[in-house]
Amino acid sequence: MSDVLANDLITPDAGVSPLLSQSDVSILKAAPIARLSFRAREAALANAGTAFGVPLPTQPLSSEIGAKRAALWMGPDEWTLLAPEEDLETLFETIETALGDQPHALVDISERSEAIIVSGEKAVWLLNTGIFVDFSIEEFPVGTVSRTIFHKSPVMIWRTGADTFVVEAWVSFMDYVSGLLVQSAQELTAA
Amino acid sequence: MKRYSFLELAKNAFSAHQNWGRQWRSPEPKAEYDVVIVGAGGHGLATAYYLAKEHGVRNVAVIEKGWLGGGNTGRNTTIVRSNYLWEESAALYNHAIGLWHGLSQELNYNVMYSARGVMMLAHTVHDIQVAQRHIHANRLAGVQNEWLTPEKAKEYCPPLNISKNIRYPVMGAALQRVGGTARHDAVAWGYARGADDMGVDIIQNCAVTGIRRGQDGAVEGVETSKGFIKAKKIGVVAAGHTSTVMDMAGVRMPLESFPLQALVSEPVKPAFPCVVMSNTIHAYISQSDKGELVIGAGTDQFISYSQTGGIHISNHTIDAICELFPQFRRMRMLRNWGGIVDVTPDRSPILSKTPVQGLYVNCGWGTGGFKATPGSGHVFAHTIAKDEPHRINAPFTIDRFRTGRLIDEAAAAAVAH
Amino acid sequence: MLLVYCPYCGVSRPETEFSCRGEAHIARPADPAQTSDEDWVNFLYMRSNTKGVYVERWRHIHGCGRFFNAVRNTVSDDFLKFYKAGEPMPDLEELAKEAGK
Amino acid sequence: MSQPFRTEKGGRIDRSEQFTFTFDGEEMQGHKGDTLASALLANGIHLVGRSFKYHRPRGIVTAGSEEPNALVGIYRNGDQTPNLRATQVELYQGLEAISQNRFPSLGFDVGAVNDRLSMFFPAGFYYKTFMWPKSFWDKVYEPVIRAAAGLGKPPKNPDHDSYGNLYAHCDVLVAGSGPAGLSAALAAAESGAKVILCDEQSEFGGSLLTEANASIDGMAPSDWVAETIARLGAMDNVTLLPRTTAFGYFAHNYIALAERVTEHLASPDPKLPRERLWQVRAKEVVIASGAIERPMVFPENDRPGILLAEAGRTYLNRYGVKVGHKVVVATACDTAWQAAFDLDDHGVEIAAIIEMREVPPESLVAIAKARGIRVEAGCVITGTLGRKRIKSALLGRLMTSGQVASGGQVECDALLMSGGWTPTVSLYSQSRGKVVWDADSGAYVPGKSVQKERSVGGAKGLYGLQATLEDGYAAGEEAAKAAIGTSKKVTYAAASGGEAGEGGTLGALPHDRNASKVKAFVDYQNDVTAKDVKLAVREGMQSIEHIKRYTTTGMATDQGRLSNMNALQIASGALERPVTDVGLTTFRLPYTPTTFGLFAGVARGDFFDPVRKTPSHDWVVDNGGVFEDVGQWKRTWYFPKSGEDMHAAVARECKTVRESVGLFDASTLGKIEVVGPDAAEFLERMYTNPWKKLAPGRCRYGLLLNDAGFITDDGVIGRLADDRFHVTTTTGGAPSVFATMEDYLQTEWPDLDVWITSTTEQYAVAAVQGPKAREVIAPFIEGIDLSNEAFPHMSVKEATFCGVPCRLFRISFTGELGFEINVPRRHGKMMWETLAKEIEKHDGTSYGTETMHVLRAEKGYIIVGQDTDGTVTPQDAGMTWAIGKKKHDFVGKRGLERPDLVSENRKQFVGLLTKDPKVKLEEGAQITTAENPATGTPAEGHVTSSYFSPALDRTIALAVVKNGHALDGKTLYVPMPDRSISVEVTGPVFYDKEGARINV
Repeated sequence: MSDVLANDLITPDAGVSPLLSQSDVSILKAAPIARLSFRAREAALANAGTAFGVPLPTQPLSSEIGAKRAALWMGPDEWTLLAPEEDLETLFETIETALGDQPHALVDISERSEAIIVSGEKAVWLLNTGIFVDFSIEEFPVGTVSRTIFHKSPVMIWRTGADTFVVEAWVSFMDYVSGLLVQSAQELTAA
Repeated sequence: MKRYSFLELAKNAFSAHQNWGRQWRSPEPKAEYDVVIVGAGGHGLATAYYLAKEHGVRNVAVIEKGWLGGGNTGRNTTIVRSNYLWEESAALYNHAIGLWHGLSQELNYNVMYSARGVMMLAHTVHDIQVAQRHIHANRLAGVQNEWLTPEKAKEYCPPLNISKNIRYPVMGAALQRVGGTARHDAVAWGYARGADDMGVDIIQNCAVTGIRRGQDGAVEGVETSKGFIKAKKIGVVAAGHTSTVMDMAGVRMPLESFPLQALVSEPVKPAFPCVVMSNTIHAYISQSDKGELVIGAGTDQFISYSQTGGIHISNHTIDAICELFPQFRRMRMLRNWGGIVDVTPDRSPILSKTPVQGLYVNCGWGTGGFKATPGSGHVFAHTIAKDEPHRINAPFTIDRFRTGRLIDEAAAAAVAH
Repeated sequence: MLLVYCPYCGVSRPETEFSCRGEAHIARPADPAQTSDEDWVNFLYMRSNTKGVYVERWRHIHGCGRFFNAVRNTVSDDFLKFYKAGEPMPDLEELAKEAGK
Repeated sequence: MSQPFRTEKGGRIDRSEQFTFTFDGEEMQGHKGDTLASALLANGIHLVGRSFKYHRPRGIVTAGSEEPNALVGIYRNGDQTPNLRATQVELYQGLEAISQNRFPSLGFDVGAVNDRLSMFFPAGFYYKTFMWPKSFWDKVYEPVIRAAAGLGKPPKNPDHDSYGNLYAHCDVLVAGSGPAGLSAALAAAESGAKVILCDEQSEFGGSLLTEANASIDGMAPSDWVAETIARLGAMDNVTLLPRTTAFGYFAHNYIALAERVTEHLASPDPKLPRERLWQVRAKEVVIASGAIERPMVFPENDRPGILLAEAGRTYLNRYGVKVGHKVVVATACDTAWQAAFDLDDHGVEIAAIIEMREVPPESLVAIAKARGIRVEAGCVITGTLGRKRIKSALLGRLMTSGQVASGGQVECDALLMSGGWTPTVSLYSQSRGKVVWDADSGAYVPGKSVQKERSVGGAKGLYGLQATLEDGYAAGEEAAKAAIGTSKKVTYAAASGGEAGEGGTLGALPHDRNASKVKAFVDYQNDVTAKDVKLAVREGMQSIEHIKRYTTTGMATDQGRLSNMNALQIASGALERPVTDVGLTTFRLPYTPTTFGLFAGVARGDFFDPVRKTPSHDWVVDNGGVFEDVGQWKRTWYFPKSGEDMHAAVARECKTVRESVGLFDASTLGKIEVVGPDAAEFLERMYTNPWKKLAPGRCRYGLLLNDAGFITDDGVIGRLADDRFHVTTTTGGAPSVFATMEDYLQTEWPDLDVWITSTTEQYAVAAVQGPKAREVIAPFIEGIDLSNEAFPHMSVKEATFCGVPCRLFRISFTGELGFEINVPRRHGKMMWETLAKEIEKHDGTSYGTETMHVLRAEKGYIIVGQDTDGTVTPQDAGMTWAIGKKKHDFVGKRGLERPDLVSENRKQFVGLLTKDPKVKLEEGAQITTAENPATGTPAEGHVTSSYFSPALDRTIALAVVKNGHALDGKTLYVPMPDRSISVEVTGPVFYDKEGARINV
């Protein structure tokens, strides 16, 4: 399901060659996407979900996905809404209109971060070179999304498949994050 | 007390060292003392020593929950320097430096004060501004401190990496040549021996469980695990445990006690000639007489009395050390330990009378109390003996937090731009 | 590295995902203008710094961003309870007793 | 013959593979599977090092990580590692080792003179002397002491190797793979738990690899190990980590492991890390660290050739090496007898078994008798002879009186000793458990579990193969049960042989020698003798911590694992108090010395800390810009044209901005979007300024204090809509301002309907400043009438830049007409390049932070963190205008009313002009009223900013000065080392005081 999503919404950036391409793990830069930060109290959730196209998940660390849409739980009053970048403006308007006077905050954060797709049977191993989260499938099932720390950089991890993760970082941290991942993967090719 | 000397050592050698006397006694507490000092760390023992030596107050007990010198005195990285920013601080720490210089002779105990120089690195334009401000302020205050270019810094400390290609290149350094290191245990032992010789009772393995106050609110003595001990004056010098002890007298303190870690490497032949500190990348390092690299790490983010800390703190310290001294990457950590440091909001100590008559407190030294030991004890003894602060510690009151007259040593490290 | 439970995320994570913000339940006086210097310094700086069971504020700064409170034994560093911001302070003696069992 | 001490057969070494290595330059041979120690012993070499203080010749004592003597330096590929234990260094082809702490050579060491003079160097001698003359300490004594101390030579060159890191979680971590560890791992793994099994040695099996005289399920112990490891290895839920030391046990069951990845390889693939740090969060831990044998403290117990009995057995059975041809076994416990028997099996002559106990077990005596081995019961060793290798041992017969009678001399070339066993409680102790004294075994054993761990087998003082296996199985099941809720009973293996031994001794042994002359070592490496411990007690040291620190016993690189129990017993005797009253020093991490590089990991070079770059970065690099580090950001400092130094570049940049136009990258400034119906109310409470009446489309400078009343940050805030503000912060302050806002919002005012979102990286920001700024941006901006009337100073509006949506601010930090364009970050590069090209047409310039600083200083604008330092109030800064007078409260308002913040004599923000316009003050320089103040004169203030101002063609400075606002026109002094500079106090605004240039 979520693997489908990765192909649907999070797609490799066509113009960019893979950052890492090994038999057991690869890192691809994801294409730009619209990201909206949505903050509100509970009362506004239903309307927001309807306007967005998928309900906003209330289960911590979970995500809801629909056609070209994903809503990621970031906190008890915070969601990141993902959509194709061409939908940004209409989506913004639609949600604002739907909520009317209901208190909320909708902020465009599309460009704040970049995403890479880390996948392959060694993806978990590679992420664990810098992230202390337990990525066993029981503890971190497909669809789980969480902010955390990668070495010295804040990141967001979203598991879209058993061996596929979307890793987001603020743009100025991405060189650090992807650079270290690529470096750490080198030993996998050692004799 | 038999004085120590080469001759004495030789003499004892021929009697197979069978005749050395005790360095201090282990007395049972008397019913009453003129002054009770709570805490037999360096500061507490120095206070007792100077009470006896300079103020003739010899009926003094130093009460220690564990063993003397077993707290931060025996757990710190032994750095001595006085190049603090504010006049008040510089005066206090420089007072200590003055005493450090003759301390071995004063105590007839070699505390191995080694003026190897303390170099504080600057990695950014802002660091340079801060360092220069310190140097100028220190010069006016009569405190030695000088600016070094990266090349000069490397000359002074050859292992230093001054390549422009590291993440935070060294842009220069402030050097205090009179700064250095001393042997921490010897400081506690030297003061203990000196104080004991003048009649001070050092009572170890004796926990203070209460502070008794009379009708008028003034202190009457301390409850301890060895019974009640009467005293009209109580000096609390309990470092990380100050809040706990002061709470017994009903005084709330502006303190938080954090775990502070330090570590040493395995000993190697001389590899490091001075002390280097870097506030920006959080590291400080020196080499002990024994050959161990002595490295100070940071504090954990939460208060704790566990005397342990997280590995991430060591990781961050060692990565900084290895960045500045990449040849030490193959050195190995021999021992890692933690102390409990009591930190005030302005990162300056409190050496003060308290709202309670007869109760005095010496605390809040944070991560840097060792260097002040002689000066701290000296002015605190004055404060207790005269019931008024010495000129030097007069600004270091508790009340400054109410009035806002802080001595903010952390402030100058404020972020820029 | 302590293991901290976030009552909002429902997971335990290492402490570096969090920021510890000191003693809890020290509220900013409701009307600062009417607050004495003594009470203001109590709010600003005076802390229990308890050796033993202590209540402190944590923020899941690299997670959901929420502030919450934790009861911790500052001698063992064991957490006794986590609860959301705004909830009342639990009975510390009771918690200490339970933990001692 | 090569390797004269190699057995004919046996051992786990691969005899088909021979390696050549060098020790102190001498070539020797060993086999695959050897350690450096076993290979040296095979070559008959015992003397491998010199002791710390007396430089006594020392040999290999152990076969494990607790080795105190055999510390060597290893060289490879230009990298040098000091102090490695030869007992842990795995042999590879070409290994290059050198001995340490000797000059000029191991055989002849001038430092050994210390040994002759040792009577002058008792414990703590340096505290008692080297004090006269005073000046000699720094110049003479200390350098000599330092040169004599230390062990190996420090590495000289930057390390070539890399280090890895891995975080892991498991249900059960088993540390140690002897019988207890293996069975625990097996039971836990078969129960379904996720298991990590680690062992510091190259092979799993621990003592089972040494055990030749037992069987498990009918197999040789080593075969059982192989089978068990194969079973574990086939399970998905098991991770096997050989060469991996569990070195740190932290709070909340967080365990650090050090895996040595390449150290044993002759030519490792450079892609591999040398070592890897594993940080494991384990639900349950099984500590199976075993026990180590205790040396006996008898005179001259430190000669090369004297080893622990079990080490002798390990070298024999595991490595196929005989420690000697004629061996004395000295013991106080049963287990060492087996060493004698095993050696005897390999044809080594056992000169005697010297048994301290009057009546050793009959069964052992019978075996010895059958083998024809001489047994001396009720005897101890009272001394040894032989300088660089033991030649003979002196015997002493224990008398009922407690005296010792001479028992003659036994020739030997090696002596194996055993004082009994000490459980390895390091990890347990690190877990903050308190050990308890077990009088029966004379050892400290783990007490109550504090964390989720259990010690098994030897680590808790339980011995005997069958018992240990059973203990391990039970612990493995129990740990699995605790971790995952279920466990499966596994079939226990049945062992025969390997029985637990009785006996043991603690402390110094009695002897008939002159106590004041002989040395019986307690701590080998640090040269601490029984005499030293007694001396410390005599001098009043009562706590074991004092004794340890005074004598340095237990402070060597084995952290007292070998020496602590003997030292404790000696101290206990001297103090005439039971051992339990003397205390025990705490075992601290690391369990064994651990490489710095392992802790530092990948954090080196650009990965030491993230390098944060703005979208203009590449352009700046291409155009020769110079960067400065501001926090993690790289900001452009200045743009030198060819031949320009910083001063010239900045002067040109400043001039150009004032005369035409400049382009500045402001992307790093923090940006926070404050949205919600209560947005204005929230800002009203946070900032000093009033916000409610600010109209959408307008901006205001905001000043942020802490509740103590001091300035902490500032920035321009634009109102985009009734419920939406765009807040900017300083670069360095961005995270803390955001955190502070969240703090107040969530915990003090949770009722407010407002949310904050960081947009720092959402936008790239270009500041276009200067008289021609409007002309520069006009061609690209659509949707805004840029005229002064329609879009005046302090306006904000959404528009497009080259068709890209943007937020345009009309603001100025230079005092010139200025705009700041915020575009979505991805378009930042395009924006920068477009504007850079455009400003060229107007003879403009790009400028960096230095010019920004000069221009703002000319206008008297503060920089928080430079002109303020956390002690400055708005009044001090001359910014009372920024305080909303009618506001009942804001963060900091109450703090500002505190006595000292309203007192006289506060330092206030002013301008300074040097009397000589060419003289530039130094930033940080102190200000006094006296021209030549006496040392110790309090300063009136200090220079916070100082520049050459091209606009004024002179220097200018900003400062904080006591009562400065009242000193306008007065003369003050800035005393410097070589002269005193006189300055005139002015207002802080130097340029365009009426502010006309902004409003054009």
